[in-house]
Amino acid sequence: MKRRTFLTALPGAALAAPALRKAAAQPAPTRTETLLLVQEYGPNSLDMQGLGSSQPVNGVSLNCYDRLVRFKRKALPDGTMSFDINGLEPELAESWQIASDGMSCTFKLREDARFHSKRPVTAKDVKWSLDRAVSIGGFATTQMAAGSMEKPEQFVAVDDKTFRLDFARRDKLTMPDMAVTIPFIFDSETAIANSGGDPWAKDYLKNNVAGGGAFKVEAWRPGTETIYVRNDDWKNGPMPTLRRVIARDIPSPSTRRALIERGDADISYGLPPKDFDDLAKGGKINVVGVPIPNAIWYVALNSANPPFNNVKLRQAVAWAVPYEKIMQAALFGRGKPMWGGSLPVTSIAWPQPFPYETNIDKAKALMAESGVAPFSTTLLFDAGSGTIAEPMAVLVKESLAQIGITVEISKIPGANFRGELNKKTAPMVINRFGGWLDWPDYFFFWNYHGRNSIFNVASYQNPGMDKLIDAARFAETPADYAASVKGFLEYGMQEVPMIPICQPLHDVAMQKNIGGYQFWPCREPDFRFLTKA
Amino acid sequence: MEHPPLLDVAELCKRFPIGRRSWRKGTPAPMVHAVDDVSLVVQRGETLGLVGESGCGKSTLARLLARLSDATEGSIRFAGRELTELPASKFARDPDRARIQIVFQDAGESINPRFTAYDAIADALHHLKGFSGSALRAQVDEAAELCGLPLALWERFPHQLSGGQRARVGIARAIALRPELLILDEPTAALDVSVQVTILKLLERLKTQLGISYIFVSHDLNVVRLLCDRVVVMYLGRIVEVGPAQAVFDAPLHPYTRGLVAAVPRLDGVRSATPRLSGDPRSPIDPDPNACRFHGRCPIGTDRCTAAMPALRSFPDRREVACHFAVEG
Amino acid sequence: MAGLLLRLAGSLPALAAVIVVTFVLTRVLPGDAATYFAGPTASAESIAQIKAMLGLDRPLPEQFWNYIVALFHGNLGMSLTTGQPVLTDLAARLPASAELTLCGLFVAIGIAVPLGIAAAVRQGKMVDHVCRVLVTAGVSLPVFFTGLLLVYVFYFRLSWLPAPLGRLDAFASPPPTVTGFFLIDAAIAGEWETWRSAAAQLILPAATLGLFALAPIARITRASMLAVLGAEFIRTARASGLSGVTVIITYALRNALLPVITTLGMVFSFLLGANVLVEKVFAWPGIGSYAVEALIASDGAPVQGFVLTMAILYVLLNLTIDMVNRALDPRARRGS
Amino acid sequence: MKGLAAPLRHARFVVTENPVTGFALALFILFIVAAVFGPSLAPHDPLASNTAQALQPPSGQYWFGTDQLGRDIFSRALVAARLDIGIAAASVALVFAMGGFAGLASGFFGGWTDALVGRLSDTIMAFPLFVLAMAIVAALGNTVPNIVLATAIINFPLYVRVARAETTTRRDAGFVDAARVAGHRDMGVLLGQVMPNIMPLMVVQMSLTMGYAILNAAGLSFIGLGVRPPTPEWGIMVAEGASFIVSGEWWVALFPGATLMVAVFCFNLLGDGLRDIVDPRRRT
Amino acid sequence: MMAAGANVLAVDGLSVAFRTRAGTVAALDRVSFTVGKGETLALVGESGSGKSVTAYALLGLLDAAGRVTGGSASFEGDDLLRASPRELASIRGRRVGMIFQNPRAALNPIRPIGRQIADVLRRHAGLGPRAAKAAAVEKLREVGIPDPARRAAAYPFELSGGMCQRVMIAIAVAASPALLIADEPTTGLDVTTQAVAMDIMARLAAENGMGTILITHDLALAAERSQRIAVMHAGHIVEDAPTAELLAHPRHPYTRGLLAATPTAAGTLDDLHSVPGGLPDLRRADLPPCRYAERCERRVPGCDDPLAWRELTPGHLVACWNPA
Repeated sequence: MKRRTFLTALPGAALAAPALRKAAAQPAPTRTETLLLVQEYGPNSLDMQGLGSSQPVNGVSLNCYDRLVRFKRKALPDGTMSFDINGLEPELAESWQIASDGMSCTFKLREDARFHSKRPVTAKDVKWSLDRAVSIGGFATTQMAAGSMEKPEQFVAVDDKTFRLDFARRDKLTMPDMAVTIPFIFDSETAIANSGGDPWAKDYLKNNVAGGGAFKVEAWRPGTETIYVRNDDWKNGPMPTLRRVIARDIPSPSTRRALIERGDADISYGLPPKDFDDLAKGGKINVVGVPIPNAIWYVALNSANPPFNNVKLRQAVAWAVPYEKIMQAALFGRGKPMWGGSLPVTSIAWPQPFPYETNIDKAKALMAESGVAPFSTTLLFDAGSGTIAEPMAVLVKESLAQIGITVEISKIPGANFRGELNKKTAPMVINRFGGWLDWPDYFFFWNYHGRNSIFNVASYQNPGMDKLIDAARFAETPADYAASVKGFLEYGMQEVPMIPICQPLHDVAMQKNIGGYQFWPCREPDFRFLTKA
Repeated sequence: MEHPPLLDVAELCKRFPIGRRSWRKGTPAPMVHAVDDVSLVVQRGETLGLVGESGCGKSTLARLLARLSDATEGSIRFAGRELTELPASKFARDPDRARIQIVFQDAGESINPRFTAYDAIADALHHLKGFSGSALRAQVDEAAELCGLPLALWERFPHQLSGGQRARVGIARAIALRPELLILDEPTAALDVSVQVTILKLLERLKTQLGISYIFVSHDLNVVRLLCDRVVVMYLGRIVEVGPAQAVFDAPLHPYTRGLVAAVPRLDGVRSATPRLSGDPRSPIDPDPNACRFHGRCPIGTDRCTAAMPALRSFPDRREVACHFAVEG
Repeated sequence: MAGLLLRLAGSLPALAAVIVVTFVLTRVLPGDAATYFAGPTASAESIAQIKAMLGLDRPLPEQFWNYIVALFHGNLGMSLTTGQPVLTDLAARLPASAELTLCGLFVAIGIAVPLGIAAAVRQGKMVDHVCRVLVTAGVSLPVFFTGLLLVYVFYFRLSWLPAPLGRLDAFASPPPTVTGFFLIDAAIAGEWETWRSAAAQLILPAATLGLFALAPIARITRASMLAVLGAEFIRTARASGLSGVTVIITYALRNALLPVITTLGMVFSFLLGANVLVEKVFAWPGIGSYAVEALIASDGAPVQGFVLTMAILYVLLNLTIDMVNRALDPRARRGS
Repeated sequence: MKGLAAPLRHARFVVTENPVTGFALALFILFIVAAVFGPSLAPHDPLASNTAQALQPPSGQYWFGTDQLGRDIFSRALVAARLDIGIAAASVALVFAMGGFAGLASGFFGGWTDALVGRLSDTIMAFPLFVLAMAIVAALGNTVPNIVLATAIINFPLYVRVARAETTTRRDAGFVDAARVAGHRDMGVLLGQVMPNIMPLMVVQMSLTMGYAILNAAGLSFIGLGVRPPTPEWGIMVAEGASFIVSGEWWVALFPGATLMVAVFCFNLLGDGLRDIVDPRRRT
Repeated sequence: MMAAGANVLAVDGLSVAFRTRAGTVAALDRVSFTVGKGETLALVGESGSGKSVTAYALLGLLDAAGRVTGGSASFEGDDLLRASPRELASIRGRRVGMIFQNPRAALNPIRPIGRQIADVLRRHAGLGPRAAKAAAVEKLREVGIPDPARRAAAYPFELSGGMCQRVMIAIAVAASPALLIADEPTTGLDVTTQAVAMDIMARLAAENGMGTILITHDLALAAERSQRIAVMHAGHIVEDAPTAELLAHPRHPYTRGLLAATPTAAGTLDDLHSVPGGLPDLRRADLPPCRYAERCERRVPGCDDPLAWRELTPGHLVACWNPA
């Protein structure tokens, strides 16, 4: 039995790679047309809408599928290409028009858009894909809902090339949400034909790409590598110069560093900050660090339970955190400081520094004021982010000892971490949050709102704050919006259920001959723009 | 008129299974018949010799009689008491344990390497007789003196003792308990001749001095003859001949005994004219119950020997022989 | 043959126990796979949905029963980390682990057996002491540390060997699958470039494993050679004037090999365990790293599948050793 | 008195005859001193961070250099001896008690006791041992007692095997029979006669498995299932330092790794030497 | 009795020392004897007397701690003690055969017995594999193994002890050596088997005119099977005489003691006497010239003089200053 399953199972896993390889009629991609990318781990599925898809699946969505629209690209001060959350440009849609009542948007599809199967892209495919996103459950549905896309009835295929999106409500997030990696367009006929009766063809799409993006998946060996080849018929943007991309999963960060440093890999993702710092200083490698929009490293204090339900105590902790040391020893400068700000709030920019810095005397004084006697507590962090969180935790522990708080550090394996957060009992947690849609109200909604999402790690409850957040989300005028934002920012700074440390940089290291780096909210590499000289 | 015997063994059998029971047909596992239908008596004050070649079952029998293992069938009556009813594991704490003792073949190996000579002798006394302190010391002292063990050796470990000294420790350990029956399993096999004599003389002296009965197991006929009153000759688990030692060796009646005696080298260099026993014993595994075990090696065997197992027959001079063709000689 | 079947039957209880223990262990693993895979923004309903999909909402005995039933259908469940059926993953990754482990074992045997023989033949001499220290040092090296060090020295500093990218360098493609062993498959296909790449990638991890396996093999070889060289039949062979080579190889070594082979079995299963760490360091796409990732992610099915695979391997391994022993030792063949 | 003198003389002979063993013994004493007095001998506070002095190469002030947080690696490696050797010693003691007795009983009584212990051993052996240890620690939580337990469990079959083999060869020894006729019952024979005789070999076994236990605990830490930070522990220190090897701060991983290696090396050599003392012919 | 001058082996002044942890053991001291063509010399002594060491020293089989410190052993024109390892290897098995006690352990347990004999034949008789195989079967027949062709494929564990000893004999005499050394060939065998094995050895020795050194602790066996007996005690040969002469007129006190201690087919326990005392510690630096002196009842002041071997009657040598 062993032998038989062995023989039948293997070709499936390799996705008939050898056959493809042999069949290549064109001259094989040269080394300069081939990109070698090393990352910690690769996709666990090819379907970003599917349940339980991992972070790298976003990359498959980005490169192998198209959306109707994409974010406008804009250069950061240092020249790095990032995106404009407020601007969209065509991808599959060649144009779109918001209705005069502001409650729908009509998209015109490109005439020449084709799927990998050579089928033309139709509005029916678009509807099927978006219906799927709001119906399939899990992260995809949640993300669609964040843009107020909740029901299939909102998606209308007007004719073959015309598609209409009906808004559920006026939500500034709806249009930007069309550009993230969830609402991508499937070749619905291919998907249904292979679905085996499942209305959303989950199994088939998990293992196969049925789209029309700039790249196809040539081979996918989960846990080992993913190989992409260019779709030479792609029409929805400038033709990529890379013809082949090999994305290797290399769990060891030092190996990834070695590979990039020695020129064996073209791009390396996910190195420890120390390595990015070294490589940046070394000068032989390009390191691009983009401050991750709407993201923060923070220490959350459980405000629902003693002892941290005491504001003075929380403030004392905020004054005791060794910000500079953490920045130096844990982050090696790869972040923007979130301390040393001031009250009252004058800007609605987010993230912005909180009005604290390291001052043990102040901390001691506040500790005394709080009336809390010296105590012991536990500080949790995700083992998966241990490279940064662990030194951070050790430094926090050391510092808090000075004001009479004994901290025990608990390193929680990734799988347990969310479970621990869900319990809402952890007294202190080091965590990082990043929101795709870059608005402060979006951040505060997830992290401070009284509906107590998993990300409200501090279990912070404040009806006043909730009101301000809700007001900001659906604010009609910029002035109302700014007032609400300033309001909840001030709450956050005074009450400090979470103490921000820094806004992390999203770092990528690449060889000097690699160009065209593009930063997206999903933070996965976009091979369509990358170039290799 | 004979006294009631000290030990009366009847139809004793010991069979070991080898390998596993076959799970195909439910056939029973093959059995080694180590001791087969052995009956013998030992009178008080008597020394009974047990001779035979390796694998004949004499050591197994010795262990059965010493109550170190349980018989498959048969009875062992010791001083009128049936011992087979009590499993060997229970017998360890029985009051009669002290009355039946054994001296092992390899004296060096039979002393716990972590025990001194004193410990080795005292252990049994302490356990079975409950002696301790100075009383224990006195008892050990007495036993050691009886066996000619000087005080200087008491604190030595077995590997620091010579072969003869170890043998003395082994004997002292057994006789310290004042047993009535002492089983001697090849007590001198590992010793040089020059030492062997002293041990044999020691055993002879102890026997008369303490009134012990011996069962003396040996393959050395010359030694058996020196010490034993009567002798039992075994072949492949069965007794083939019994009789007074001198008579059996001088005029063996069973063809096996004849061959055995003839094969013993003699100091006078005279070689016996009796033909050699060639070949090897048969397998002890599930032997044919209707054939003489010696058949095939026997110089005088006939078809009759494969048809009927010869039983022990009585001959004059309290002799018994298990051979169809044995005649008074 | 019947004997082999009997042995196979004899290992069934252990296999059953392994299944039960693994099941229990994976169920008491803290952490909630459903929460983990529901994604960061999941609502309570979507978590419950995933729980139901994974069957985690059922009572334990029922889960166990379902697991057993699936097992008998050859279904080991789905891996949540790779998103593939566990069986597919294992089938794809087992050859990688096996190739690495076997290479490590061959490296170790190639060094340890001659070393052990030399140490035994020249007992108490220089080579004996060198053997002892070397071998003890080998087993004292934590494999994860050795691996890192070797990579640092031979790849990063000296660049004698290629980057630890897994089984092949980035630009080579795997050969057509026949056995799953790249060295063999590449040779069959005649793709020597691929073969060279696979071999180069194997050197460091195989050396790491080999270094670790050196000690037990060399020790047992030495001890068993010493025992055999002291045996009386060797004295007979010498007294018969047989040549030194005949005495040491034909007479001594063949006898000494019996315990060595038994030890090899233990070492092999030991190495399969050490693989877990080595694969992690060398990005080796084997079942060891697969299991570790799954264990950290509370992903039960791959862990169960991995352990079961290893247990079956272990049983088969012991069977093989039995057979080899039978072939070498007439006593095992004809006795009992 | 006399009983002790001979082994001591023998021991002295082995140590002087074999300089390697003498060397191992000296190392062993060093490690024991580190384990007992480590915290008071450490030149720096092993827990105190000093980010200004982070990642300093070895120097007169920091013999082994400093780590990412500027902690003194020498002090940390020194203090870690207590924890690492402690975990190893505790697990070895535990498995010695469990496995030793199980093997003793199984070898002595045979029959179903043997079958039961054998099956248990088989089951454990059928697991890839390190993964089993990982699973146990992951399931029960990464605390020191659980690491000890896991390490003990995976060593169980080894101890059973040794104890069983030694017992089987002694079960039919003359002195066991002698003890029986001296009135000892099975348990008495087992504990009073057989056990003391297999003790020396078991002690050797303990010394040899100490090294393996240290490696195992360090391996668990390396994977991230070990003791909690910032407690100094060799495996964690290597894991922390691993990412610095490639960037040139080799000392962060090298020194703890080397310390770990030397400790294991020392226990292994010592085990070898002890075996020479216990039984010169059985050196394997 | 054989004609003088037809010696196969003449050992003269053989001394052997062992280096041990506790000091140097003077295991053999000036051992001298001769073995004539076709003659059987019995080396008799108790354990520790140096009989086996003598044999091993002659064939260069001493373990690493042992060293020949003096003497010569002239064997058919070669000095065994000075031969190179290469020469020795070509002498062993071809010109000198050796038989050991405990025959089953002395045979390779995992090699068919026929192959083991064939190995010797291929090495020494220059036979090819096939011829050696056939010759091995023939050798098995010669030592009286029934059905030799089938038994050639058997392994030692499938044969009885007696059979194994016959195989040993076949190996030892395979190359028709001039000298056979039998080291306690019957120890561990049953008397009946022992007699058969000794018969075979005697027959083969007679057929080939082979000299034999029979090493045994059993005086009776020596009495029955040898022409000469050399009695050893603590590394010395104390008495060397034709067998009948030695048994009838033992002159050395130790020989007499040994005889007095040996049980016979007649007589009682009272007739037997043990030899007093034990072997001296051969590691001692102050060993007396006569190593029996300290346990000797016939000790005289002259015993402190250097030991000398005296020929009391022709062919009867004794190392004693006060022989009986």
